[in-house]
Parts: sequence; C-alpha cells; structure tokens
Amino acid sequence: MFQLSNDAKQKVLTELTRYESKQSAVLPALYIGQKENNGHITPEVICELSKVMEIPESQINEVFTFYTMYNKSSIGKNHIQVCRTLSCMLNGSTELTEHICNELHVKMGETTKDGNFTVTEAECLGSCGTAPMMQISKQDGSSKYYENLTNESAMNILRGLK
Amino acid sequence: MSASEINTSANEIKYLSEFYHLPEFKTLEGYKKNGGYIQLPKALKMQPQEIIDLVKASGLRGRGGAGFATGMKWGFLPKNNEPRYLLCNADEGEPGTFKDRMMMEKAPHQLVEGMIISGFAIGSKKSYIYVRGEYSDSINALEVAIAEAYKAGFLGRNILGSGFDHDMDVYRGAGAYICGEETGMISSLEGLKGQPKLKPPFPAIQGYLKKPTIVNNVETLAAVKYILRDGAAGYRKYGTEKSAGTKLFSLSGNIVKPGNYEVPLGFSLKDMIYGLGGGTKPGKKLKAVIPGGSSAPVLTADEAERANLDYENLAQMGTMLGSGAIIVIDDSKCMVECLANLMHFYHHESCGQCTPCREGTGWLDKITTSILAGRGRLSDIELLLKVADNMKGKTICALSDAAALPVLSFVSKFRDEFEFYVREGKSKVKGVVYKTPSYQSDHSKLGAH
Amino acid sequence: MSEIITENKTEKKMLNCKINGVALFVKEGSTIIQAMYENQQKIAHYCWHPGLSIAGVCRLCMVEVTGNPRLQIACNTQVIEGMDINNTSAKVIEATKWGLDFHLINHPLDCPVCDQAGECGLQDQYMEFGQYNSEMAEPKTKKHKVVDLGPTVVLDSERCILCSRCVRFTDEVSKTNELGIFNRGDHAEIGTHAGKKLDNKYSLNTVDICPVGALTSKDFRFRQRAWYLKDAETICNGCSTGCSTKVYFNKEGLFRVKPKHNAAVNGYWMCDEGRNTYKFVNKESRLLKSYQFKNNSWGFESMAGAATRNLINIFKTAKADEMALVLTGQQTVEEYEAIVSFFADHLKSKNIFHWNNNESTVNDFDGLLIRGDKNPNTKGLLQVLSKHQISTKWTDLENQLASGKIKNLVVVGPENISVYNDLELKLNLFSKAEHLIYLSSASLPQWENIKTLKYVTVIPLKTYIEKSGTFINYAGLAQKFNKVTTVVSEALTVSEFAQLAKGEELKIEYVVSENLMTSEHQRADQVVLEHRKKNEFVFNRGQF
Amino acid sequence: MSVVKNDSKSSQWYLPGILTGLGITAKHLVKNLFNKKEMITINYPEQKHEYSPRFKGNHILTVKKDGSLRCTACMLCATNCPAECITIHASEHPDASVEKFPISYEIDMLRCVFCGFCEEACPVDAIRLGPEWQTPGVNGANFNYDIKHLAYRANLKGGIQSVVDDVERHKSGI
Repeated sequence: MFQLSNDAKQKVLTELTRYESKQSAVLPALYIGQKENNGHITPEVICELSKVMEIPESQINEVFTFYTMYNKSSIGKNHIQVCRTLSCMLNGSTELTEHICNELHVKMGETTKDGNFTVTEAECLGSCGTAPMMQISKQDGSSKYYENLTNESAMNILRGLK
Repeated sequence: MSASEINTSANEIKYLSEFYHLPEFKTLEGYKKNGGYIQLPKALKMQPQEIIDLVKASGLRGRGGAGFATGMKWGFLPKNNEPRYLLCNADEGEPGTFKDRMMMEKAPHQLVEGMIISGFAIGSKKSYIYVRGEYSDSINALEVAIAEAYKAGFLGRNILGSGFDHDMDVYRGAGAYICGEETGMISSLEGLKGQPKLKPPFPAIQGYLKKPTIVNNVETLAAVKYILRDGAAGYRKYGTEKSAGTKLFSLSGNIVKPGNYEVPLGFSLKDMIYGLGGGTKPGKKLKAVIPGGSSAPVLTADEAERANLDYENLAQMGTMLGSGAIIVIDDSKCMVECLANLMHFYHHESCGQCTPCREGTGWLDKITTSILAGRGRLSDIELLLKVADNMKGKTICALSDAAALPVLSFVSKFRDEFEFYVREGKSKVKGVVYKTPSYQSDHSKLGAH
Repeated sequence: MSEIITENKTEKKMLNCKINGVALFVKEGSTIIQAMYENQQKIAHYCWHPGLSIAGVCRLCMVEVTGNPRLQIACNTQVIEGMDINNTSAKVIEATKWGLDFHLINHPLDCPVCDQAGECGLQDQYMEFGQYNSEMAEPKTKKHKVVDLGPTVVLDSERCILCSRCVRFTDEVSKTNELGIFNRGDHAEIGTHAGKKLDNKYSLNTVDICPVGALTSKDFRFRQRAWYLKDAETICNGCSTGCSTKVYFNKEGLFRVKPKHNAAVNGYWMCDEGRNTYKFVNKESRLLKSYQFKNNSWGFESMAGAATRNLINIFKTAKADEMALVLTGQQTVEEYEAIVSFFADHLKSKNIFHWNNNESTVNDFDGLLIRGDKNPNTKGLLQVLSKHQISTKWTDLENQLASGKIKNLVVVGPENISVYNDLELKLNLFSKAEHLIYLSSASLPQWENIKTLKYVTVIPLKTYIEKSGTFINYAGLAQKFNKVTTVVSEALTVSEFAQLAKGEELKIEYVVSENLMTSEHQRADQVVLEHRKKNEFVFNRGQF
Repeated sequence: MSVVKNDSKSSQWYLPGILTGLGITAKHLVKNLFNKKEMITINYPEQKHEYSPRFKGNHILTVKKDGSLRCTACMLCATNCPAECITIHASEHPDASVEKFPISYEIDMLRCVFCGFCEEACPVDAIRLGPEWQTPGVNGANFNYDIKHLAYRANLKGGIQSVVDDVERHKSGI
C-alpha cells in the first residue's frame, strides 16, 4: 500500500492552505505524490492524497488523467521527451527521435531494459528557436532542456547520464 | 528576393529587452541599477484610475494572442471594492512562441514590478503567475525574484508605506496547451481540469473562484512599467497608430538565425526574415510563413514579403499577429506533412469538453494522417474544408478555431500539394510517401495519439 | 433541491421576446432554452437538463439571435427584452446537423444490442434534425465496452457522448462525487476512480438522464425493447414521500419505473428502492386464486368473488366484539373508507388496528427523497380512522387474540412485502384467531413455516397499479392516481371486498359517453395520437 | 369488379359449352401422350420444381464462423413482422464483445405468412427465408420452431454462414 512520507504529507498540508481555495492544491499535491512514488502516479497514490486532502478521489483522478506531466506508467531514471511539433519537426526532430530510439533499442513510450531511459514524444515545449530539442526529467520531477541537438550531441548527453 | 531590397538598417529596438544581455539584470540589485523599481513608488503615489487611463491612452494591446486593448480590459472590472485577482498567463503553449521564457529567465523582476503596478491599478490584493510546468528554470527564477521583492518590501503588507498590500505567488501548470486560454487557465488555477468556462459571465465579472479577475500576458504586464516611465506619448513613439509599442517576435523554423527579436509593431515581415533572421538556409527558397503562432493562417512566400507585423495589416492579409511566433517553412518541406503535424498537436491538446472540437480535431487528424499515408481520397480535401468550417466558432473557447484556421489556409493556399498527394499517393515536394517513423508503436499508426 | 420547496411565487418581471416569429411572454432571467420549452418549441440539445447546472458542452442548442452574427447556445444565453430568436434558419439547421455529426462520428454501431434504442437521444434527434449522410470514413476511436460501474449500472464508454449529465448529477444531487470524466480529448471516458463503485441510493437516475445508451440499468438489461412498452403515470408506493413516477408495461407485465417531473414532491429524481416497486405487481409474485386452510391442508381453491360471498353469513352472524380488522398503510384512502365504514357502521365493531411495520424508523429522512416510513398512505389511514373515532392500541389486539376472544380476524396484508420484515412474526400472531381472513396481493411462501394455523381464508387483492385511488404522503399532500393496467383480473380491491362482504353486487361503473374522452376517464394505456411519444424524461416536449 | 355478361343466343344452349371443354382436354391428352418431354406435370416428390434463389421458404437463423448464432436479439424482425409471430427473449452473452444474444427465438409457423419482412429488417443477415417449403405436420406437431430447429436442423448441415461477421467489422474500425 502506498504511504506518503511524513514530510511529504506536511508539504501537502501546507499546499492546502497556500492558495485561495483548497481545491487549488490538487496540482501541486499530485507533483508531490509523483515525486514520492518515483516518477509516476498509481490509483493508490490518489487514494492516499484523497484521504489526506479530503477531496473526492474522482476529482483528483480527473486532474491526474487530464495533464500530460503526470506519468501514467512507470518511467526509467531519465525520462527523455523529444519535442515533435512543427518548428522542431522542420528542423529534423523526427530523424533525431528515430536515431535515439534505434540507439536505445526501444519503441516510443517504452523503457530501456536497464531501466535508465524512457523515450516519449512531447508536444511543443516552448523552445522552438533552439530546435530540435528534448527535455530530460528525472524521477524526482526535476527536468532540464537540452537544445540545438544533433544525433551525436544527443547521444553524448545520454551517455553522460548513464 | 534580391539582396538589394533587404533594408539592412531596419534593426531591433531593444525597448523591453534593453538589459537582457546583462546577467546581473536577473538579480534585484542588478535590476535596480538599471532603472528597476523606480516606477513603483511613483505609481503608488498616483490614483489607480490615473494608471488605467494612462495604459488606455498608450494604446497597449494584449501580447498573448488576442490583442485586446489592455486599458479597456481593465475598465470592465466592477467599480465596487469586492476582492479581485490579477493573473499572469505565462503558459506559452502556442507552437513557435518562446518569448515569455526568455523574459522570465532574463528579467523576472521586470514582470514582478509590472504586476505590482498593475495590481495597484486594478486594486487587487492577490496575484498569481501561472507558468507552464515544463519551464522549471523560469519558475525558479520567478520564485527567487518574488522572495527578493518580499524581502525588499516591494511585496506584502503596506508596500513602501503606501497602505497598499499585495501578495504574489507562482502556480506551476502541468502540461496542457488549453491552459493558455484565459478561462482554461483559471480552471487550472482552481485545481480543476484546465477546461475553459462558459462565457458569459466573462472573467472580468466572474473569474477565478467566481471573483472579478484580470488575465494578462507576461509581455503586456512587463510593458506597463515602461508606459509609466515614458508616458503614453513616449510609448507610442514606436509602432503604428493602432498598434502601439514594440513586440518581441519569436523567429523559428527553416531560418538561419532563429531567436527572439524585439521590433516596433509595423516592422516589415520581409526585413524580419531576411534582415534579422538571416534568410532561409542556403540553397533553399522561402515557401510559407506562419506569422502569429501555429493557429494563425499561413501566408505564401510573396504574401509574406508584402506583410507588416502589426495587428491591422496582418488582419487585412487574412491572418493574425497572435503571439508573434514567426515559423518559416522553406521549399524543401511538404505542406501536407506540416498540416498533419499541427493536426496531431491540436488532437492531442483538445480538452475534450465541447463535442465539435473534441471529435473535430480527432477527425481532422485522422484525415490528414490517412492522406499522408497515401490512403487519401479526392473528397477528403473537400471534407477537410467542411469539417474545419463547421468546427470554427461553435465552441466555448477558440481552440476549435485555432485547429480550423491552419486547415482552411493550408488547403486553400497549397491545394496543389494536397491534390498531388491524394492523386499520386506521394508528396509533390519529396516525391515519396511519408514513412511512419520506425519508433512509432503500432497503436499510434492510426493517428490516435 | 430548490424545486422541493415550491418556488416563491413573487411575481417576476415578464419580458416579451419572439421565438421563431411567435411573440412570447417569458419570466425574466430564464434562458432561451427554458423559454422555448415552456412554449412547445422544438430544440435539439443533450447536455442541458432542467434539474442540473448548465454545462454548455454539446453545442447543439444553437439559436440565431438577430443582431448577433455568431450562433448562440440557447442553454446559457439569458433572454433580454425584445430579443428575436429563431432556430429554424438555414444556418442553424446546418449547425445542428454538423453538431449531430460530430456526436456520431465516433459512435459505435451498437443499436441492435443497445437497450436505449427506441428512446435514444441520438436516434430521435437524428431523425428530427439530422437526416444527412455521414462522410466519416476513418476508423472510430476505441474505448471500454461493458464496464461494470456498480450494482445497478453498466457503462459503455464508446456510446458515451460526454455530455457530463451523470457527472453533474453525482456532484450536485446525490453529492457522492463517484463519477468523473478522465483522460483528455476524444479519449476522455466517464468512470469511477479505480475500484470505487457507483453505489449511492440514487444511482439509477443517471441511467434516466443519460440521453444515449452509455449508462444502462442492470435490472432492465436486455429485458424488453423500448417500443414494446407502454407507459402511464402513477404514484410510487415505495415510501411515504409519494414521488410521481412513470411505469412501463405491456401485456406480459411491468418492466421498469422511472420518475416523472413533479416540482412539489420529487423534482426530477427518484430513489433506487422505488424502482423495484414494479416487482411485486408482476404475475409471478402474485396470489391469483383464493385458498382455504382447513384441517391443516391448503386447498379449496376458488375465485376471489366466490370466496368473499361464502363469508357473507360469517359476517352476518358474528358478534361485534368477536370481529377484528387489521390494516396497513399500503392501501388507498377510498379503500380504507369502504372497509372501515363496513366494519364500524355495518358490523358496529370498533376493533380496527393499524399494523405499523416501521415504528422506529418512521421519521428518518435521508435529505433528498427517502423516508423511514415505507408505507405510502399511513397519513390516509390515520385520517380515516380518526374520522370514524377509532383509537385502538396494537397491544389490545394481542391480548384479545391471546385470550381467544377474536373469532374472525380480517387482515388486509401489505403489497410491498419486501419492506415488511416482521411479516412472519405477525402471521404467527394472527394465526391465533379462530378464523383468519387474510387479504393479500402477494403469494406468501411464509405460510408453510407457520405451524399453528387453524382455519385460514386467503383472498387475492389488486395492487396500486391496478386501481385508482389517493395516497396522502408524509406532508399530508393527497395525490390521486389512475389505474394503469390489469395484471390479475380476478383479484379484488379492498372496496370491492367490502361491497361483496355486505352482500351487495359489484356495480360495473360505466362512464357517460360525452366525458369518455376527458383525460380523467381515459384508459391509461390509451395510445396518444400526437407524433410518436418520446421518452418523456430525455425530451419532455411542452410540459416543463 | 365488373362481371362480363354473355347473354347471346348460342350460349344459352347447354351442349356446345361442354363439348368445347372436352375438346380442349382431349387436345392436351393427345399432345402429352405423344411427346412426354414437353409435359407440364412432373412426378412430385421425386422431381421438384426449381424455385428462384429469392424464394421465401422456411426460416434459417444464420451462424457465425464459430457456429454461434449471428442474431443479436435486437427484435427488429419481431417488430417488422406483420403477423407478429416471432417472440424473442434476449440475455447477456458471457463474451463481452458479443454482449447480447437470444436465449429463445421462436417463430409460430402457422401464423407466418412468409412475407420476408423479417429478412429485410435484420441488420446483420441473421435470419433468411430458405428454399425448403414442404414441411407438413399432423395436428399437435410443434409448429413453434425454436433455435435448435431454425439454426441447426439436419439439412442445414451445421448452420448456414452469415455474410456479416463482427471480427472484420471491428478490425476495420467501424
């Protein structure tokens, strides 16, 4: 059974009082839940959050399934999200993604055998000037943009992260 | 485009982005050294209505995408002293736009000061900056800046002894383009799904938690400080009569020097692409330009060379300024593939609340994908136009228009490419049918995201 | 529930406006769709429901307001003075046609296996507003089929048009927040959070308000086709709230019960228990013939009328204090009047007792509709008893039965025996009487496990569906209901039993031909000749 | 309907009418005697008439590839039947992708007028009117044909395949 650690529970409770309405704390609470459950959210996490925040489970689940940054399934240590929208596609993001997937022998959305990398496509990440680019986020929720990528520079970054 | 016609003297006017190159501008001291927090005490001594009239006189229009006159928007607030909110829309989901990110990372205090002055003008005690979840650097920069502002007494109770107290907070989004829409962002701030609310009632009357709310873009709020500094006439020095002031344009796509350029409104698109942007890549010719972010109708090459970057001129050309994201497409790219890419974006981002948009974006995505896979039929082109036309203007928010406008403009202006693709089963430009990338797992081949 | 307390009748300012060229007078503050409903104007819509908040998501109720280039949605636009609205212009018809097309492109071809076929919002509105050839040739989005949402409801996400009526119901009316719309875009699905069931006492209301076959009732699943059912209005006899309901039946019996709008009592809703009140009416659970128990064996089967006539001389010869009558709160006021006056005036016997099955829970109330007193007409019974100055205590009956004073005990048994869990206990008590005359509409298997039976006559009764009458609910509101249909034709009503017991013959009440056509005398299942009757619940044409 | 009255003189005589009738019969007798092949009458039941494929005879409930009934108990045939002789009771199919199937499907053959409306109404070609029609039965024989008889009787040899099947329909995404 998933249990929130004490300081996570404390953080959730402070979030409850930080905003104008209790319900506004659902998004930050889901981030905390995701961090506690190494990078993805399961129904148990939502039951736990619902108990702590006294908000109906279906409302929290609605918010969880609506937004893309809450991961539905488990992710590797590094979650690679390559932007696929127009400006990046014009600068060859499809070829870049194909190269990364071949190198890591995974299909879109899968995790490598050693659990290090998960590769997914993301929609516009707001860094079109430095296309093609990718965002790598860790299981604790921290993330970093890697821009102006070529096949080699991307692979060097991935090797550095291993 | 022969080289002689490019007007090399037309250059950037670094009005807002004057000190962005200084790394110290990011900190409180560096910001103060370069003209920071001088307008705030001046504003706190003025009457709030004076500031609103000043903004109205300056002709400042919303920089987020709609271009609605900011002064007028502030004027809609009810005149009672009911609590009201100021929200800064930093969601920046429009494909091609990356100006807010630069502003927040390079000059967070510029936004904070602008928001305190605007908060004072509309009499709001609480304001939020809604930043999209992916911008973790911008969020950290803003949180540091707000903490510094609290420490320096520019925020909190009785700011600078003026009796005005104001709190500010950053709210982190979680990845949804729809939260860029005014009421979508308000729903997300309320901790719900980012689904737009029914209008009327408009947010100025009943917005965040059913209280009057003003939502402005980062650039709009940052400009308020400069209006105070130079007065309405000073601000109107740049830009045209109806579109006053300067604007940050994000240049991207097949261009030599992509990036953010601050130019006065009315600046010619041709100079932007060939002058500041360095023109298309060597050996490639310009084919199409999307002037205002992915939801703006596309311009063909020669239309682009006649267009000026301001609200009225682009509207006459049948497109819109939008968020000022210029996406350049050269002749080596296939327009059908570009449209399919955009349709996949809108299919993925539609919030699913209204039926025409939820099912329409899905349908458009499937039709363009089947054309791209060589399974298109001649009637599909007509169908694309009909679906897009009947989706436009029928929903609560403008995402259905944002999905329909690219379809209407791409298909009507580049119809030959679509018909070639349907008849020959391969791209007119690339000569070969679009190969679904190998990493695509099978379920996504059917256009479902 | 604002409707439950009758709206304050302060006279609201009336506005005049024009709808489709017809000048109308409309209450101020009402939306266009309410105005159109009050004046019998047809408008296509899915997500708007008079008892729920406005969602404005189906985008079908588009109307054209002169002076406004864009089409407005009728459910959220308030009527202002002198507004000229029309929803028959070519632009609106085109918009409605396309609005419907967007609903149907990902809708599965499930009509042959869908229970809602025949009363489905998509079918009805396609025939009225659609009539186009769909050009959708792409593969449809696949979602979950046959999802088990809970003990009473089955969900099919592919059929769901995401109008969010059921989600708003569980948020606003039952306030149990079980349902939500998960995922985003056209992969959105209704559902409950993993594992949690849709299990509140009003869950079947979601099936009524669902305009399509996404939510279907488990109890009615595949039992009958909607166009084989006739419907009629009556009052629910599940508890003392007295909700007005609509019963669906045909010659094989009754199939389901749905609520009917009644602003004064139940608004638009009804509880799940009330929906089972059709079960004890059907033939399989009914007592069809009269039987007698003599020298400990059941037999002597005879028709109800004949059995009652055999009792005539018993009633003539018996002394007043050797007779006793037991009544429950399940019959109508007219029947009480007949049987109590027969006992009190004709037989001059005052021992009439009220069998109260739920003394302890009488005043429970769950805040919306369910009340502790499970008898529909307790107030009516007490009213008739006090009219005949009868005030007896249940303990007197127990003592008299124990002392053997009572020779003939007449008991009018309950119809809805599922709420009478003290039935066996009471039957043992009644069996002490020398001759027990038990009138009941239900066939009681409990007779077998009662050992001390002496001499019993059992006579079949009609249920509330087969007779007209009046129920008086907890608040004293008398509600008249008409006969719906006949299930057991040979059974008697209690007033017929009293008439026969007096020795009179049953009069066949006939109606003078002129007022045959008045609605009060019209046969309940008289086919209404205006265009095909719709499922009143999803699209109530005209009455609001 | 106007009846043609023929009150001419010669028709009042009795014999001419009879004799012309006998003449026609004799003509056919002689014609059939001399070329048997042209003879209209066939010796039933060894030889049987060839009816067109559209002949509407006894009903057949078609089956899917796996032999289960194609009928989904949607009651359209029962609704469309002018003689109202079809009674169906539906129930839940264990396999969730099938969802609904008939527990009992009965046609009262004495009421049926073989009009073929049920065949036209059926959306999934579950019921057809087949070529057989000679099905006599003494009184008391069961003329209410049930599923076993309608779908799996002897000369259907395990059931007739329906042209509509769910597997392809679901795969093609309709």
